[in-house]
Amino acid sequence: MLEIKMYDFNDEIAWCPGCGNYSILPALKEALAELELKPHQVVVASGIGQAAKLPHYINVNGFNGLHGRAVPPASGIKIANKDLKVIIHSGDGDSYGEGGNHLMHGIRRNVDITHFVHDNQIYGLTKGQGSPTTAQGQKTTMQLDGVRMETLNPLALAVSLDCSFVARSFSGNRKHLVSIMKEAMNHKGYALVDILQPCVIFNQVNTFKWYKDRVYYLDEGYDPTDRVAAFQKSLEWETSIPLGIIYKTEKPSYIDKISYLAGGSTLVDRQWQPEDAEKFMKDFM
Amino acid sequence: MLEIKMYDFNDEIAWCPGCGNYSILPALKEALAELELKPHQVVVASGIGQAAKLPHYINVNGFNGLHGRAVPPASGIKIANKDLKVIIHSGDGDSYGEGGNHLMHGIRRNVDITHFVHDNQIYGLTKGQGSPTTAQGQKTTMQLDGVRMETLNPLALAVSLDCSFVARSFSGNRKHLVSIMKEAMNHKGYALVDILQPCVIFNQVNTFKWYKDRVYYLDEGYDPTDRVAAFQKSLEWETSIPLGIIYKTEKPSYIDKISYLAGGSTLVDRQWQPEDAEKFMKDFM
Amino acid sequence: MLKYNILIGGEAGQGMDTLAVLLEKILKRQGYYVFSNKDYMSRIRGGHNFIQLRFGTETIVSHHPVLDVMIALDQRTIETHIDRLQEKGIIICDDSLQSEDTRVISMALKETAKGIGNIKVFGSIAIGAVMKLFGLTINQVEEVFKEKFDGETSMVNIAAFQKGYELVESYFQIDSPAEDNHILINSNQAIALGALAAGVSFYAGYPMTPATSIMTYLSEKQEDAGIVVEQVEDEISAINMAIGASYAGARAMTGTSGGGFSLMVEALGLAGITETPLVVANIQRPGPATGLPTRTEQSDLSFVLTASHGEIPRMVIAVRNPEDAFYQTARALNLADKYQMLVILLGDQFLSDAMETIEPFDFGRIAINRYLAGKEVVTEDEYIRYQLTENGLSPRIIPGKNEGQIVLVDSDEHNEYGHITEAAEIRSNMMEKRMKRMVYLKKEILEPNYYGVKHPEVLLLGWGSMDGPLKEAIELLQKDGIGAGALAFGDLYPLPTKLLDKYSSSALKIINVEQNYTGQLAKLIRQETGIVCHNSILKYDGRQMSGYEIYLRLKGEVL
Amino acid sequence: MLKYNILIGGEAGQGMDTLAVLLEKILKRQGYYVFSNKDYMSRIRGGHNFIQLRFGTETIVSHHPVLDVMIALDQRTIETHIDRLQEKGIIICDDSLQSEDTRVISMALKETAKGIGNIKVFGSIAIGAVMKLFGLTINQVEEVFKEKFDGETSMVNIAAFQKGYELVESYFQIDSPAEDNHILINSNQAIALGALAAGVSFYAGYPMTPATSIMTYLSEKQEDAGIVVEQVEDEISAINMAIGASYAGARAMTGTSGGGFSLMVEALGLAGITETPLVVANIQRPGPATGLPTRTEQSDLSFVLTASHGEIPRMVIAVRNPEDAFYQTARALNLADKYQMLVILLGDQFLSDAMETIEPFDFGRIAINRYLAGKEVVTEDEYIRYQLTENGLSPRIIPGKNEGQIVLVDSDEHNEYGHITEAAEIRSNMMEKRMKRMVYLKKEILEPNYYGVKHPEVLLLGWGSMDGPLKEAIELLQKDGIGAGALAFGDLYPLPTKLLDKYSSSALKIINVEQNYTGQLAKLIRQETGIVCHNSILKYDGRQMSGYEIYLRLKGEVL
Ligand SMILES: Cc1ncc(C[n+]2csc(CCOP(=O)(O)OP(=O)(O)O)c2C)c(N)n1
Ligand SMILES: Cc1ncc(C[n+]2csc(CCOP(=O)(O)OP(=O)(O)O)c2C)c(N)n1
Ligand code: SF4
Ligand code: SF4
Ligand SMILES: [Mg+2]
Ligand SMILES: [Mg+2]
Repeated sequence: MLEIKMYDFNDEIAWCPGCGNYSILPALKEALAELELKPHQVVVASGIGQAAKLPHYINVNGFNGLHGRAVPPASGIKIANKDLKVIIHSGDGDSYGEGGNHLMHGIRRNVDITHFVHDNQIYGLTKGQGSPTTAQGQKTTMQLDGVRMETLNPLALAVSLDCSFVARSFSGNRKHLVSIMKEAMNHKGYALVDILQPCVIFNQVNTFKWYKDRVYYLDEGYDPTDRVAAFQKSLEWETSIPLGIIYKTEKPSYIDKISYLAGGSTLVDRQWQPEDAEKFMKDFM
Repeated sequence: MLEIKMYDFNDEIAWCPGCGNYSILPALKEALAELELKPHQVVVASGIGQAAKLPHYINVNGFNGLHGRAVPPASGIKIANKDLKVIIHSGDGDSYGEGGNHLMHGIRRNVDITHFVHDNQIYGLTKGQGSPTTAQGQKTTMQLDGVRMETLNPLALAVSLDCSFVARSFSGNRKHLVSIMKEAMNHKGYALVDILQPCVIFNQVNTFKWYKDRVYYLDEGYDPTDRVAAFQKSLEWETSIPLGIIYKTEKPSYIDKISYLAGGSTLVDRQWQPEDAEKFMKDFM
Repeated sequence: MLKYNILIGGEAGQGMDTLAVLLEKILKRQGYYVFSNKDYMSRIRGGHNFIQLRFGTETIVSHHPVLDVMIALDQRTIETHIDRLQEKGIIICDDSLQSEDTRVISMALKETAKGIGNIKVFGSIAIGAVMKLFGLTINQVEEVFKEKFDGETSMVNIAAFQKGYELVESYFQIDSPAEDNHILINSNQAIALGALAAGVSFYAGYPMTPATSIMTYLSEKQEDAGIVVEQVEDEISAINMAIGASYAGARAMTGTSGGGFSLMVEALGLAGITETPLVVANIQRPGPATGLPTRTEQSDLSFVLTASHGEIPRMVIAVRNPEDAFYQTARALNLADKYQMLVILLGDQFLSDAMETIEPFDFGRIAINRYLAGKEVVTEDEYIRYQLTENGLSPRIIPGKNEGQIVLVDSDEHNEYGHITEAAEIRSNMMEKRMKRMVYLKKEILEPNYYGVKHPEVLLLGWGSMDGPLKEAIELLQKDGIGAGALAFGDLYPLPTKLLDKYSSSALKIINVEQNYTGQLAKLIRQETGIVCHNSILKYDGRQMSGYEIYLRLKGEVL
Repeated sequence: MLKYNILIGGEAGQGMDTLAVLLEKILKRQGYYVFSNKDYMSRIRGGHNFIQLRFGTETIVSHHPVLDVMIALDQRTIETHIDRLQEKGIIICDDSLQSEDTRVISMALKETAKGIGNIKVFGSIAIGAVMKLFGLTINQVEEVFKEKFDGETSMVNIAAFQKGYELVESYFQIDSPAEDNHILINSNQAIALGALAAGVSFYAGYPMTPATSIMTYLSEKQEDAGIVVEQVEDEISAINMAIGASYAGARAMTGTSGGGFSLMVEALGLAGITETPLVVANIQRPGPATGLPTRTEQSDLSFVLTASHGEIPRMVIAVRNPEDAFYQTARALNLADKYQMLVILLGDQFLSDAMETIEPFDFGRIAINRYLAGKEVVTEDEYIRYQLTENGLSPRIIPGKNEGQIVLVDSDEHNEYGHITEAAEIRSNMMEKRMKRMVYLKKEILEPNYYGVKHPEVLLLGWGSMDGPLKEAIELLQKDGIGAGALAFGDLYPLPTKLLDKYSSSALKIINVEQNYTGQLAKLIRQETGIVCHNSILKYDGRQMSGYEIYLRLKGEVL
């Protein structure tokens, strides 16, 4: 295990006091330290939002991109340099709303990246509008009479896409969070982890207590490899919310499917001279 | 039943001879005629692709928009004028690829529109690249060594989003197709119908025969209201492909949730004078 | 006339917004003219935010750097702004804060608040003190508090106010105002109200600072107005949904800031080729990319002039202040319908948060003109959506209303019926049909505002939110005896050139004053007229230039 | 020199493409210069498509309207093009087609093909006939057929060819060519090959005509070159993925056509603010919106000059022909790395399908310069991604290579370390840092090609694919004794102005020749230099002007 303070960064943190994000950040550091991943070996990619500010608060490589667009650059980074450990930290709005299409196809692409969603069921940074995971009917700063859209179930969605690793954790249980983070990062392929994260300012419904009262932990008895059972499990909510690995499946990752990449050097280290392309000119002779 | 020739339009059809699209067009006309929907009462919206040319071949209102963007205008049309019957005809690339985010959230919005996807498992118009539904490993004009992306299962996706009506039909069985089309159009809420449609030029794998050999029809015994069972059913493919209504659920549509719209006039017919807004000025007094 | 300038500063979450709303509303109700602007960070708690509030007995159109009073809710406020406090200014703060400055009136705000029964009301004590410093009456105070807070809360706050009022002596001089017959509003609210007045019945959008407040306001009113406001999954959906609704016959609109506008670019072309009326508001903030989300800039002008591949007719209008915002929004909606085309409204963060006292809007001046085809088109014949006509405009009907007639629109090039075509001649005809609007629009465009002397030697050129600051700068220059004038453009494309020709001919120096790096108005003017600006006053740090700042920079850098 | 012009026309799916590929390859291998272009509809079967193929013994840089030979695979081909057939021209078609025209050589193509054993080979009979008409040898014929088809298929086709060759008599005169030492290539292929030569190792894209062929070619080579080509879900993903790969250190690129480019607009700003090297190819087609998917236009210039909200440095280069496309692509990639910025390459459908015989590429002229920081940066200190330096460029390292050093980039405004900042001064510094590149780029830009007399009275201005046609037009004008010249721009932004200043000073008439409606180059030149074009030759029907057409229109409309 590496020293945790290796990941510390002294930038002022712009999250609100009491925000669930404060528990996710040290969990990540702990997980990285336990996995002995050094700062230069890790890239955290994010979009825009409160959660997406995380790359600024940890001493690893960071790519803080556009709102909703964390998955494509993360995929590009991993494809370019498969030796990097690529992680996404972003919000529910960023990941499931603006970025929905990239999530969907990112899962299908199965690049080996770990996607942590700080799911506060609200748009935090823009001051409290409904996000895809805000409960239908919940009143927000924009949806004054309640959200009309049906609530998105991100785990069910991921299972339907046969996402190779699908889990849920809670910012309120560091130990669980660290262990899920480690499992997710160790898993080969696209891993989606939805992290319940109270927003103390804009979501007065899904509070720490609300989550605390409802979450329970999946135990050994649960088989995360059965896709249909996983789908059924993913539908639980409202009164009892399962935490843990909902679904897991082993299959070749994107890079595994490209033999010369899997077996060879990274794209970044590829040796190539202009003259190496000369052979292709024969197509035009 | 209205006369079918009411829907005929004499524009030259630009589809290839033998294309599955030729069976879908008359099925739609038949379904509309049986539902006694007159041309001016119907709007067909589409994106861009071979399938998306359909609005040009039928005498109803048509909105042939941008690639991947059929769902938003269709939703806008229905919200503006709830008296119109709004239908989408578009391709698998258009609906599931470029348009994936709109499909996902369109389903959550549950506006009362019927979305027919001409699923030829390929990009037809742009000459044969892999689409989200092209089988993993299949060779295409772009993926010369086979598609690397995992195959999208649109029905599983829709079920995971609790889409209010999810069905599959086949261009090769007119009767089935007409009856599913009618049920889908009669259903209140977002209805997604994936229609298997052979592309005789660019998809040499999923041919008419390939489909014909595999499809079977869901019968009375199947209960489409059980979501988990529907999910399981949606996973069947490869050797046997179920046709029919996979999933169905009754719930308020988007417009139902807006009482003054559900109970009142359409937005298009709203009576309003500038002076009616004067009362809002008091907020600034 | 005396104008005073109050700054309220502290961390996000300390309630400055509420204090400012209370204070500016009371002042406004008492009959004063008010102008306030906001400077805030992209975070919800902590950091440093402030509001500047100017008031006086005549119209105020710009903020001002020199402060008379500062309400400091934290130490950082004092440190950050003390240099701007005038010699005889006053700082009001809690006695827990530290300062040696003699201008500080350190009060036991929090202790006193606790005594009153709620520590949260300490700000109201400060407001009470400020009102007293200016020797203002307590007229309207109760009313405003009661409107803002529920019963009990309002009572405690009023008590706190009174306490503050008692704790200090009056200090500044101010004329008594005329009676209040104004509204106090910012430009985003005015855009929203303009849209409501002009009959917008569908608005689709995605939250993005500083455009969100347009949507929030409309959303609040949706039931009351019988309209639908839809928050969608992304900006691409927003614009396409609005286009769909507009095609169907609703008056539809969307709005966003630069990043969202970038995502809407493809669909601008869709509105163009389908000839669907559409108004898109782009409330600018500093780019590129995410940039500075809560700050101001005017850097999307060059972009929106040609945004979208291919060529479409478009009109670009910048709003200049809340009054302009209201009437221009209504006008934009009518022009979009009249010419079946895209109209882009440009605002910016400064305007979106700047509150100004202005004349109440005259709703009688607004007309809702839809220009839909009347019954002459409703025949038994087929309807021809893109019929070629003299002026390029085809009679427009909406789908579903006329039995036997259908409306077909297409993003591909099409023939008169809306069917895909690849014929060269039809293509050329259709391009000409669409682009002809640019000629007709030349007759619609409004000349810029002009401030200054008849034959200016120094001519300032600006647009949008530079209007107020330019006006104030010209007044200051004139006091110095400089023969200056300023043109503040609202309509930008097509570019109105009459006043520009007129005033530029006498000017020895033409200077563009813009809140961007590349001098985008100057580029546009050069492209359209060949007139070259000799100097530029540009700013791109996310903070709006005030009239006074323009004046100082002009004298320092140019004159 | 004699040049001949052959048209092959028919329905989509009738195999014109294959015929053209065979014929042009044979001619090229025999040593002729070839220039062919495609005119096709956005459909897979049916409709009307054609290919025009010019050949001769000297360089050919434009297509030409007057036809010498037509191979008509259907009736519509004859009807559509017969007016363009020269008096002594020849039409070759199956005897099932109808025409009274004396120039028709009606042959039993299909019957004969059936006789040979496969009706599909009827086109090869036609090719044989055409070769004979020109008195060409059958040199290279077998080789080319064998490369194109598998064993047996090639034999039947060769037999068919021979049959056709026997069936007619030679008719036209043609010089014998020099030995073949050329390549035959279009500009999209050249862009792809340029990218390969310059070391692109990651390309992300989404299919869109006419850009798809760049990606298809790269995709074909991916294993051989050890690169990754990824077809993504949409264009937004394409550009963001490329930016991610570039940040990580791969040389990355993306390409699309106008509609896809519109979707990429937001991310252009991301490349700008993160200072990530990026080359984006926009292969233009007629807009707006879906427009005319398979046709040509140059209507995205104005758009790409300012695409994206806010302000970023950018370079815009139009490719002019396949040779230019190859070298400019490599140059664009190096410049993107050198200045850590965005370079936009503009192509168009005409170029993407026009095959031209050119000198083989000199791979020795290509260098791969990545400008990554060397070990001077690799210290034990923290790495400072956005270190402020004299020239605005910060030493760039890539993530993962140096223990103890991390690379942080941000789409928000940031400080030198890449951390979000809202500080006014840092913001201004960062804007200046980024925009400074525009000054340095002025030293990099290449002047336009110039064709014509030393002191032109008539100066034509064009860009990109107008290069060849302009060159040919100037030759024609000079034959008429008109003192004409033409500047064909490749680099467009920053705009090179030396030759423009030089030649425009003597010119009595300056005329922009563009494939768009609004005269986008003329606008840019006006904006940047104040030089005003007196006339315009514009075309926007989706069909490329040939040199001859420019010549005719100039004489008809302008001179
Ligand atoms: C294209 C674009 N649209 C909108 C925004 C404004 N925006 C920034 S963050 C955000 C929502 C963030 O919500 P979420 O991802 O849930 O993050 P949270 O703040 O809740 O952690 C929005 C709408 C933007 N930056 N860019
Ligand atoms: C923004 C944009 N990107 C790409 C394209 C090119 N394009 C047109 S249709 C199409 C794919 C169509 O596939 P699908 O939806 O499956 O329809 P099909 O032709 O198979 O019926 C693509 C990629 C486009 N028109 N616009
Ligand atoms: S607004 Fe909510 S999510 Fe954002 S930092 Fe504050 S508490 Fe956390
Ligand atoms: S390419 Fe395929 S899908 Fe398109 S029209 Fe032809 S057969 Fe049908
Ligand atoms: Mg959130
Ligand atoms: Mg398809």
